[in-house]
Amino acid sequence: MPYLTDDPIDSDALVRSVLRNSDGAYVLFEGVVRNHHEGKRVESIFYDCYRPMAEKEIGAIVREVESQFPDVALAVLHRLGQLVVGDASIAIVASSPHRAESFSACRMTIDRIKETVPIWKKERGPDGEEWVGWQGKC
Amino acid sequence: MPYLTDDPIDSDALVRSVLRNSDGAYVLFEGVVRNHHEGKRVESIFYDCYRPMAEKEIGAIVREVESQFPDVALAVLHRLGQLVVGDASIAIVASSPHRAESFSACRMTIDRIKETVPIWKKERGPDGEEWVGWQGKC
Amino acid sequence: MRTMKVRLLFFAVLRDIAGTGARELALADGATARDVWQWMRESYAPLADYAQPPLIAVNEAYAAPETVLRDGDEVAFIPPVAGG
Amino acid sequence: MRTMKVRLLFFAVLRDIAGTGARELALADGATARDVWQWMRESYAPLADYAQPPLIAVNEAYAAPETVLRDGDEVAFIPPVAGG
Repeated sequence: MPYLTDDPIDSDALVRSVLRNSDGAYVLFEGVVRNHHEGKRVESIFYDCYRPMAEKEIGAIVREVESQFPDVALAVLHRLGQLVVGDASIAIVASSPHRAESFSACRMTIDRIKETVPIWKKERGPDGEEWVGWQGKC
Repeated sequence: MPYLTDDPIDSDALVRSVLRNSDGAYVLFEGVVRNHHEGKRVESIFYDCYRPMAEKEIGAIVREVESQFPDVALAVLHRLGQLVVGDASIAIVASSPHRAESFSACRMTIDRIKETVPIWKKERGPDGEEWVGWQGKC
Repeated sequence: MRTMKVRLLFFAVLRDIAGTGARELALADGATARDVWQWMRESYAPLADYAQPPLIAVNEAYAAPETVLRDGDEVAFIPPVAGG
Repeated sequence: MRTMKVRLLFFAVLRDIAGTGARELALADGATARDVWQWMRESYAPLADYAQPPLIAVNEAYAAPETVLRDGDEVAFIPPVAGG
């Protein structure tokens, strides 16, 4: 199943895709477009992506996290394109027999994705638009 | 809004009840009836509850967690009665501008609920039924 | 010696043991929650071995076993909780 | 001196700067990813001040700036990522 989509995320379907009868818990994380960033108002965000590489990078992260938490089943879906405030940009589900592993695996997955996966966002608001993270550094 | 219900949990509605335009993340935890417990097969669980006290206890936990994480909005819903494998028994949503607080607040909330809220479960399986936690201690 | 009445609530395993969810109990003035547990042990054979009471709630809040009860109080013994 | 061709991919701010998402570039044999960044700085004024290249991907995997390119390689410079 691809990790990237151009469509709204169906988090219920994502949960169903991983939950097993032996699981007693799952943790769903969703990143959501919020109306502010570093003091500026945000109205929408455009997500750009190096798709084939991002698919590989997310796949590598999923395999790494699942190897660290053998009882956990993981699902990841990142949305691309133009999103508005309140839209979910990413959903991560971690399910496991006991809750501790689900929390840890879900947290580790989003942290890693934000570090290395080639996805970028351009924030748009009343003051204009800007690629996040680019200004002043490279 | 009550923290206890006899009906299936609508986690999407719970998310919508807390998510604000300023939130960039939420974490949803669901506890789910699993098909095993301490080596025994489980087919269903009956949840009993001291309802007015449980409402108060959960409310106190929600206020305590929200006071520790002032940027977090919390929602909790615990289902009671007869549940089968795969049914969600509890859902907790924590939303916040940044993800770290959502993870911490959600985790703290479920840990506290499991410690003090007067809810009990009777597991039923092919080997009979048993109140969890009672056998051998009081 | 004056007496009072309290309302006992039974949940989970205690409901099964008592065969009911609630009952009235007459107590001497000055009786504590621990005294009620003692009455429970004498009244219900499966509890005879449980010298220490489980957690106790008086009027929907956790209370110490030494809590002195008052007429009309609602007393519940809280077996090990297992919510979530 | 033999030459080779690589395919450059531009994303995010680099796509805006380059005005396109991809182009071919002819390079001398033995050229590295860092050499391509040098060409980028000379070709696109907004990049002139960026002496250090951003992260680099060769054929869809992160690679060091000193990676020697081969004919047909796909090279992408990865501005600070901001997924999630």
